[in-house]
Formats: sequence, C-alpha cells, structure tokens
Amino acid sequence: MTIEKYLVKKTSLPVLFDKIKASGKVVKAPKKKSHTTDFADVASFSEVTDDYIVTTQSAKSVAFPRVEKLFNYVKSKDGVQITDYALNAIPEVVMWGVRPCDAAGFDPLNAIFTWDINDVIFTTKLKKTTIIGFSCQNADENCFCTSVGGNPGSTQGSDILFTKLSSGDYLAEVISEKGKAIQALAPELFEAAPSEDKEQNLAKVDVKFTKEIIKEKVDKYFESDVWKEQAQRCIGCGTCAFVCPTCACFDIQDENHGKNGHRIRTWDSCCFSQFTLHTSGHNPRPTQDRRWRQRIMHKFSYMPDRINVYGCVGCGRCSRACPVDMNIAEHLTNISKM
Amino acid sequence: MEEKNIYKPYLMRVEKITLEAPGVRTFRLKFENEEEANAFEFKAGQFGEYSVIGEGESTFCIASSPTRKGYIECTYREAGRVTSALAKCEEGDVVGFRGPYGNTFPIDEWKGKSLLFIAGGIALPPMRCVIWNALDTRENFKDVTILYGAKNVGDLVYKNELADWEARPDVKLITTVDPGGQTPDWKGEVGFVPAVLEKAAPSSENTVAIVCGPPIMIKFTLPVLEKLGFTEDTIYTTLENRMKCGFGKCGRCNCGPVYVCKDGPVFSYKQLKALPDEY
Amino acid sequence: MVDVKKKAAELLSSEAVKVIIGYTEGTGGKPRAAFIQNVADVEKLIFNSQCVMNLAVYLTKAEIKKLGKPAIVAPVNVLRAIIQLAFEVQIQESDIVVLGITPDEKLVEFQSFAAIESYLEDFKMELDAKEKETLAKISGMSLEERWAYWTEELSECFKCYACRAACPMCYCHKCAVEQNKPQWIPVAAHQLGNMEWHIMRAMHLAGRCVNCDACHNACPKGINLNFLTKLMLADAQEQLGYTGPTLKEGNLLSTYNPNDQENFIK
Amino acid sequence: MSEFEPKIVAFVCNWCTYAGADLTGTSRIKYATNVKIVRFPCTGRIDFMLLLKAFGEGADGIIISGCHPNDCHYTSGNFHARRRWVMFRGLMNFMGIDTRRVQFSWVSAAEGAKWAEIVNTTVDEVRELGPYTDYKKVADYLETEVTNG
Repeated sequence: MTIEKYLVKKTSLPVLFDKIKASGKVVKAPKKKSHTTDFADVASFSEVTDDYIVTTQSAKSVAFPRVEKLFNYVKSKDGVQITDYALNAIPEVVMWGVRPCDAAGFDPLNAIFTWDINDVIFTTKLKKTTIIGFSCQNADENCFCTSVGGNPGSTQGSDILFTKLSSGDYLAEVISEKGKAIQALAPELFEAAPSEDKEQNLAKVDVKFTKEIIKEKVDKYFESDVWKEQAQRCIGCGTCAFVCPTCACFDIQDENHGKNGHRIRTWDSCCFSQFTLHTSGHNPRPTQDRRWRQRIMHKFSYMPDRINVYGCVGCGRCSRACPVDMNIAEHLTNISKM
Repeated sequence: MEEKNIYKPYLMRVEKITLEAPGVRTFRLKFENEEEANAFEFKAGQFGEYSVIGEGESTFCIASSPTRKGYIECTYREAGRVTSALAKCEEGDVVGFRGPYGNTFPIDEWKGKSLLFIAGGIALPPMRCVIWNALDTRENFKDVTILYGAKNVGDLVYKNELADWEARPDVKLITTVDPGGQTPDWKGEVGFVPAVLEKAAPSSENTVAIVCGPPIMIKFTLPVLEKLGFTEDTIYTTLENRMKCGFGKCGRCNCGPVYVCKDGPVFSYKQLKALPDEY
Repeated sequence: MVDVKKKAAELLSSEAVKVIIGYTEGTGGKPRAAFIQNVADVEKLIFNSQCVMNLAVYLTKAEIKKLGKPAIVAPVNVLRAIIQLAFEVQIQESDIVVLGITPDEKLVEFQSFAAIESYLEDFKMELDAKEKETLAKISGMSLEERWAYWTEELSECFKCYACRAACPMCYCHKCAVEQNKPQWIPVAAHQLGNMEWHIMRAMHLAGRCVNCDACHNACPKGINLNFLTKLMLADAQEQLGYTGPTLKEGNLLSTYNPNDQENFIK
Repeated sequence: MSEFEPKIVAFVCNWCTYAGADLTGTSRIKYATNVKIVRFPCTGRIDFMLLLKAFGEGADGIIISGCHPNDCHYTSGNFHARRRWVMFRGLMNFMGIDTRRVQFSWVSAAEGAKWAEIVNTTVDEVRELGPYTDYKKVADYLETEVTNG
C-alpha cells in the first residue's frame, strides 16, 4: 500500500495508546528501568519515556526472545511425549516507540529465519507484531544509520511511523495494513496531513561510509592484519550480539525438570570462544580476531551474498554497550579507507 | 510454506545397538510414527540432528544407505554430553531425530566410474552410506576400492562389514593401522593412510576418490592423490563443523560465506580449496 | 604521565618488552585499552580517573601473550589483580614489567611482585562508605524484599558474560557455567539461569575478587552484580580476617583456620 | 486439610554422619521420615550448587552434616567446608534465600541420637516455616512463562 500521511496531535498520542491497550493487545514500549531504558510491558502511557536515543536492547526480542521454548516433553518408561509449540497462543503485540534503525532490523532477522526453511515460531511472532516507529530527533556519536542505507526518518519496517514536528504534534505515516488496523482503533485521532516538512525535523547523522564499500573492502581483505589490530582489545563477551537488532545466532539446549522438560533456544554469540569449538577440542575460529572477522564479514559480506540483505542497521548499540570500546563505526570507517 | 515447527524432532525407537570399537556405537533407529517413516527420504551424504530428549542434540551423518529402507543408522563416538547420554541408551529407548539436512554425494554422476574410498578412524561412518549405496547398486560402477586406516586394530569400526567387504570379489579392501597399533594376528597393512595409499597406487583413470578423516590425514592424503593423477574435481570429502540447527540459522558452521549445513557437508576438493580456513 | 611514557619508550626501544598495555583515548571521551608496540605510539598513553577498566584481564589472554613480553600500566586495582594472578600462578615475575601509576600519574617502579605487595599495604582493600551504605541498605531489607530485589535485578541479565570477560580473575578456558557433564547451571538467561550464574560467580570469586568493579562497569545492563562480590569481601574481612590479595597465604577458600567461627553449626 | 510435610534433603559425609545415621537406625531410635539422605565422601565435596539444585527441585529444607572438627577422614575436608559455608550462608542471606532452612551440623559415627534430634528439630522448624516456594518459583520460570524479552 502507499503511505498515508496524517497529523496526530500531541494530546492524542496517549489516547491512541490507551485505545491500543484497550483492544487487548500486549503493548511494549520504552520504559526507564533502574539502570537502563528498554522495551517493557507498560501499564499506562505515563510509564512510556521518549527520552532515549535508542533503547539499550533492540526490539528483536519480541520475535526472537533471549529464551524461547521450542517444545515441551515428558519422558516416561515407555518413551517420550512431545507437546509442540502452541503457535496459536502467541499474542498480538504492539511495539511502541521503535526507532527506524530497530524497525529496519527485522528485515535481516526475517531473512535469516526464512532462508529456505521457514522458522514458523519467529515468523508467526513477527506477523503478530505491529511496529509503531518514532523517528529520531536526536542522534549521538555512535549512530551511523545513514552509512548503512537507513535514515532517522526511514519508514522501513514500521507499520506506523510518528515524526515529532516543531509544534510538538506528530506527523503519522501509516505504512502497512497492520498500521491501518491501529489507525482504525481511533480514526478520529488521525487528522489531515500537516504541511510541515518531515526532513527538517529529523536528527542529522553524517554518512561515514557506505555498506557497499565495506562489502568490497572486507571481501578483499579477508586475510589481513586489520582484524588482529582491531580485535586486540576485544575480551570476547557477547554484549554486542545481544544488544544487536539483527544478530540471530542461537544455541539449542534441553532443560529438565524431573520427567518434564523443554527444548529451548537461547541467544548465542559468535564472539564467544566456545561458539564453534568442536567436542574434539578443535576450534575452526580459535582466536578473537577470527571471531571478530566473522562478526563483521557475516554482516557485511555473507548476509548480502547469501540472503540479499546487510546485517547492520547502524543503531550503534554494540558501540555503546561494549565494555572495551570496540566502536563499530570507527572500525568500519577504518576498513572503508583501506 | 508448510507451517511446521522445524525444531521438533521425529521420535525414533532404538532398534539395535552395535558396539563398533571402544566408545563407538552404531544405532539402528526406526520411526515411531509410520506416516513419518513413509514420507521420509534421504540421500547418501546427508546428516541429521540426533537427540536424547533431556540432554540435547548432536550432529552426525546418516551412516546407513538410502537403499536400505525402513530405518536409519548413525555411528558416534562417546565424547560430549549428548553422545554420553546416547551411550547410556538401550535397545527400545526413544531418541529424537531431525533431518535430513545438507547436500549429498553426487553418486548419480559417478555412474560408470571406479570409486576409491579413503577413510581414517571414526570418519568411516560418513562414508559408509555412500559405500553401501554404491555396493547395493554395484552394477553402476567399475572397480570399488576401500582404504581404511585407524590408530590401532581396536579402533577400526564396522568390523563385521569390513569382513564382508574383504570377502566380496567385487571390492578391493585395504585396511591399515598406524605403526604400533597392530596385533600379532593383524593381516592388514601397517602404516599411515597416505603412505599405504602411495604404495597401493590405485589408478586414477575414470575414478572418483572420496576422502574422509582427521584433518592431518586429509592434509597428507590429498598430495598423494594428486600425484596419482586425481584432479581436484574428482576428489570429494565431507566436512563437519559444530552445528545447532542444521539449516543455516544458528550461525556457527560457516566457513566464510559457505555454510557446511546447507552447502555441504559434501565438498569437492576444488570447492574445499576455495574455502577459508574455518573448518 | 611523563615518566611513565619515558619508561615505556625506554622499555620498547631496548626491547626489554614487546608491548605496553595501557590506556589511551577512545571514542566519546572514554578511555580504552591500548597495546603499544612502537616507541612513536607511546605518546598515545593516557591516564585519568575514567581509566577504571582492569587491564590485568589482558595478561592471561592468549592473543595478547602472543605479542611478546608486556609492560602493564598499573593503578592499584591492576596491582591487586597482578598479585592475585601471581599467587594463582597465572603470571610469572619474569614475564611482565609492571609500571605502577599513582592517581596523579606518577610512575612507581617495582623490582618484584613482593615489592608490589608491600606497596599495596598502604592501600588497604576496604569498602568505602558509599559501598557499605548500599550493602547495609540491602541487608536491612526483609528476607522477602531481598529476594524480590535480587530476582528483579538479575532478571535483567541476558548472559553476555561481559562481567566474566572483564574480570581479571575469570581466566578459566572453560568456565564452570560451560561445564555440561553435568549441566550445573542452565545455559539460558531466564531467572534460574541468571540467579545460579551470579551466585556461582560470586562464590568462585570469594576471597579472589580484587573489588575493581570491572564486572559492573562492563555490564551493559548496569546490574549491581558487584555488590554480591562486595558482600563476600565484607563477610570475609569480618568473619575470616581476610585482608586482600597476597603472595604468602593460600586463597581464602582453599585454606582454613581451625578456629574459624562455627556458631551456625549444631 | 492435611498438615504440610516438609521435604528435607540431607547431604552428609560418608565417614561420620552417614555412619551416625546408620547407628540411629540400628539403635532403633525413631525419627522423622521427611529426610532424604545423599551420601558424599566428605563435606568438603559438597558443592554449594547442590543446595541450590535441591531448593530448585522442591526441597523445603536442607541438612548438611559431617565429621566434627579434627575428625575428618581426609584431615581437613570439614574445615574447608566450614569456611565455604561461612561465605555461602552470608551470600544466601544477602540474596534473600532463607538460611533458616539450611541446617549445618557435626554428627559423628557414635552420635545416633544426635542425628535423630537434628532431623527432628529441622523438620519441626521447617514445618513451622511452611513450604519453600521462592526458589522453586524461579526454577519453574519456564513452566509458567510463554514469552520473555
């Protein structure tokens, strides 16, 4: 569908929010927690914050949570009984306050989870998720969405995108059928489109490089000392992957509780030294620089090659969260200049 | 696309357990559900995710031939959490299986050619499916030579089948053990696989070589094969990397852009040479 | 800083060491670890109150060891870690050069680990007033409140193991949390997995933690997990007379005193 | 409604307390049947994780018992254990795990009567406290939650 534009008054936002809540959907929105601002279940609009560049964690957990039960089982003397994942129990979720970079992150995730084989748990969750984006009025030095094809007001991935105008009211862009369904909950709040230009109300994010240049360079410099130099201070935690909107690597584990149990999927990270370790002790990626190369190459070479989408949306979360200041924009800028 | 939980395994009953070597067992598995059994198809070279429910999943090739219907077999060595739990399974127990995944040996393309199988240690199982597949359709191939080596006599797997192959007039079997690994009554060769291969010097004419074994064996065997006249597209191997999902999502088995689970596990030497050193 | 840089340049040019592990300017005004291998780059070394990362974590990293013999810029928290690592035979006196640094950027040279130990006597490892206050605040809660506080706090954890990766004492190649025969601690980052991981971490650091807060500083979720180890430190000092890392005695939990308290044992 | 019967797990050392518990039986001293004994070579071998596992699997109380100081079959296992328990008790308490439900004791091979008393009083005390659900609830997290972030 073509994008429809409306004006939504500042005072209408809480009303819309309440209508969505009243419709029975689960609403997750950015909330100030004791240490971070993150998406959480919110009781009312007063708990929702708009004071954040991006949330600490990405929005991906709505469709790819850090722990996912794949199925339940019961063991008995005669064998095993499996209770399959209840796809129909997945609730309708509205993600409120998603930044354009985050919203764009669902594309690469979806590409991974539907590559040849459809991961119905992920795709059903995504289908039942409505994304209400809020474009960025502020950016910080870690933001680089414009360098990887995004921008602070991009509609990609959102079902409705709100952009705050100089008056304090919002430009609402209704992008998809799911967005229309939200609009239909309170059509009276969506007024005639404002004349004010969207662009001038967006944060300025400088272009540092292009993703195509990064691809060209990393393909060329697979065997280069640059990985060693960059990865020197990396301590091999999984923070970057866990806050990333597009990282999808996971582990599968069984957890028992007496005779009952679950097979679960949990987040995993290519930066962990044990990620690729064989039982024999052999490790195909034995050093941190190989693991760092995998992380960058996966996002900027393997994914575009294999599933036609880049694995980075430029949100800069990994740079903000990294305990040793492995700044991805800085590293990529350096690679682009090689 | 079919709306099916791709992580849900088939339940399989352990029909027969064979102790092949210390810590190495072969399981014959039969589907619990007949419909699933009838719908199930695989080809030589593919792998699956085997699980002990409650302990987790582990990746092995399907060691039986697609020509033998009604069951699948896997051979594994007891090492980690899952294989240790498998080792505790008894006949009649139920285990999980997902698959088949991955590509296959291009056995149809090999019609009319001679086959040379070279395996070391626990790497015979991934080759056993294609060996039996070839032997069950023996008329399609010219000479079949199997060179199999292990550290010592005890470590040789499929001892009964080795005896079968030995007895068959249409198979040339060479077995070898590393120096010091022989027993007084050992009748096979003594020496490392590459050296034994060089001595046996099988003809490379119209022949496909299938090699599988520990990296060190592969490393020294390939030059010998090249010396014997094999070209890089007449040599095949099967790789293994750590996997969790088996279908290109969990993110750990790739060598550069190539996913062992999707693009492999079977690779020609030509493809192998192009891979980055991540296997 | 001048004398630290001078010494670093000397060490590099005389090839006494191959690399200087220090702090340098990072992005956004944050300092970061630097591995300086050329004399010309010595100028990039910095030191300020923001340099809180415990550089000792790199002393046991295989990739860094490969660079050759290091000299390490060491404020007190790094010195303490060095002593603890030395006691645990993770580093040898001959394998590193320690460039002690005071808060006002003065160089302190050490000829031996024993010299570091005696230098540290002037810096008793004690909790400051603010830390004690927080401990008292949590301890002052009711049992139910404490449980609620910690389940809530730890439910934020998504098990990126940044705390472990940043900790100089967590050098095990295979951490207990990765042992899976048996699987002691659930791999998943759900409540139980998080709770048991953090309890295990605190216990394995009892009497080994140097209270550098590297774990807390590394945590992307800002969890107060360092207060678990601070509590252990306070308890160890109060109940077992623990004073801090030393080269002489064994680790707190691998030694004992026949007169240890046992008022809780029937 | 039937009275709550606490489930107690006892982790005991082979040489003293296990033998002591044996003596309780052979002396025909009756004691509460709520206790399940798990035998270890030494209290020094009793990992703190075992306590957490017991609570996670539904224990309402735990007894840890071994040789008196200076009586350890391996000389110092119980001294090491004692230190560990000093630290672990503090941590449990700080985190809000109910330490009233964990009873430490020294019971020698000759103290059959003491074993009975320890078990009986622990059972009584835990019965008073009621079922322990806090830790179990956390352990059951996956049973109850459908999704989480």
